[in-house]
Amino acid sequence: MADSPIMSSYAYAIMLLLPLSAAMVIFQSNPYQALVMRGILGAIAALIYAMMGGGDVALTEALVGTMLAITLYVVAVRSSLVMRLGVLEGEGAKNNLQWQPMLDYLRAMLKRYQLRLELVPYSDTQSLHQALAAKEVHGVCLMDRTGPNAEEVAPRILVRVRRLAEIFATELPEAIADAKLYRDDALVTLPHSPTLTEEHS
Amino acid sequence: MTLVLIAMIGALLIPMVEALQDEDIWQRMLAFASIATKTSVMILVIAVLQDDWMIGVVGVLILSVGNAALMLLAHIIKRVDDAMEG
Amino acid sequence: MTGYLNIILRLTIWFLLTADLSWANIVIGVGVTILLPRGVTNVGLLKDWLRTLGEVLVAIPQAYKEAFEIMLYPHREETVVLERVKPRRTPSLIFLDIFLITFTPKTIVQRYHNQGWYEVHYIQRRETP
Amino acid sequence: MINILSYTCIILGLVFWYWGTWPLLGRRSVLYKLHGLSVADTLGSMAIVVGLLLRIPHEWPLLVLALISLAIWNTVLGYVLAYCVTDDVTHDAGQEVSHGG
Repeated sequence: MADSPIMSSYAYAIMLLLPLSAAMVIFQSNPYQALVMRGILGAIAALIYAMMGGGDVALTEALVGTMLAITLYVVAVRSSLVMRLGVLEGEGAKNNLQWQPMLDYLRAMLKRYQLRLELVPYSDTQSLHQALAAKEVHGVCLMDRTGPNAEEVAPRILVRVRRLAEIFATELPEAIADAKLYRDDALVTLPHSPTLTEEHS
Repeated sequence: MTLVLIAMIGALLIPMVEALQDEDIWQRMLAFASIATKTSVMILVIAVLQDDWMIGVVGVLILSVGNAALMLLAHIIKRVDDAMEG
Repeated sequence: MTGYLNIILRLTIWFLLTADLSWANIVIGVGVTILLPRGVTNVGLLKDWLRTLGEVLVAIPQAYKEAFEIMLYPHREETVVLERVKPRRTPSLIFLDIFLITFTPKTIVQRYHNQGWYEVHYIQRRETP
Repeated sequence: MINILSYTCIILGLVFWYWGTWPLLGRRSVLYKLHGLSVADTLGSMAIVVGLLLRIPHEWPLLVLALISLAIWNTVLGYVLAYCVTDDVTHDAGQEVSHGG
């Protein structure tokens, strides 16, 4: 095909678009933006393949490379990039001053890591702990009363994923919530979470 | 006809630049939709130019089924946006 | 009624795609058309269907006319207008209505409310008088 | 004669393409750009395909299919994008209401 008339100047112009769009895919940090870019890359790749005479390759690129791959990726990204946080339902847990600012802060913090926060309500503390032990949620949020005054609560977040615990430990101020790593085998004491043995009492 | 194709490449560059410069995901989806249509029509023009109708069939097929992923992507991005905002 | 339309649509796509009127191709096309699953749809009025299909044909030159209008005179104002859905519309007829409104360049349906309202986004030359 | 007509259609389509795609670079809302894309991608592409159809009339079935899918897909895509961009807010009574029919 190299010396055929179709390989004229404009063919090179179109071919320059391919590395450009590929670079656009690579330099995206947000997975959804990268998927949009992947679609653009697929469309341009199909155009180039068809221009070079490879109709079958172009069709495969459009149907499998763009349509099927984007569908599968979007399902995978949507179901994996999420943090499920178990919370107590009912007015007692949410009706305090710290609830909404804490949620906003958590959402903003997780958004920087391209994660989204999903709240899973549970009826009481017992089922909350069971859900954490059964790995139904990635973390739970407990509201501890510090004193008899109902307004005074100290939110305590237990996460079972080590990476999330590291993020929380470095970026979550103590004033908003107290974050700890939760382990199944309570015998292993972690140096930076001395109170985790109390969670099984 | 070659001039037509070169003009089409110029039109294709506009949404590419838009996708490069704009950070908003919906503007990028618009650029994607525009690029998808434009490339399929360009495949059709190339098929006529080269007189190779196999490529034309490919272009029509891409045109008629290729946009499904775009719609799915749009819906999922909307759902995720709603979930992010709470 | 819509069941037949469904089959006719599929057969049209098949024959346009293959461009082959041989006996074997017809048998394959009819077989695939009948075998493909189809949802249960409501039966609309034949008169409404014919009128809407006629409107689709009229919409094409009208769309080009509106395209020239917005090219010659810049339309910079954007407004959102609620429009009422005509009575006795089946879901497929509502789809055709939305298609018609969105096809013309000056109007795009944003949202369909279940109480029978479209939310239509217009562009105009100036503020509404 | 047919050739001139075909070139007229294609050039008209190209003019539509440029005119409708150019607003993409601006800072208008997504919906405003969607109107331009409706001109460019639906009507302009349809004009180009009609121009091609005039050049090679013997391949009419596929090109007619291309016309139909262009019209349907781009229109539905415009609706889906407009639906996804706008939030579901209930409009207040100050909204102007016209009874279409």
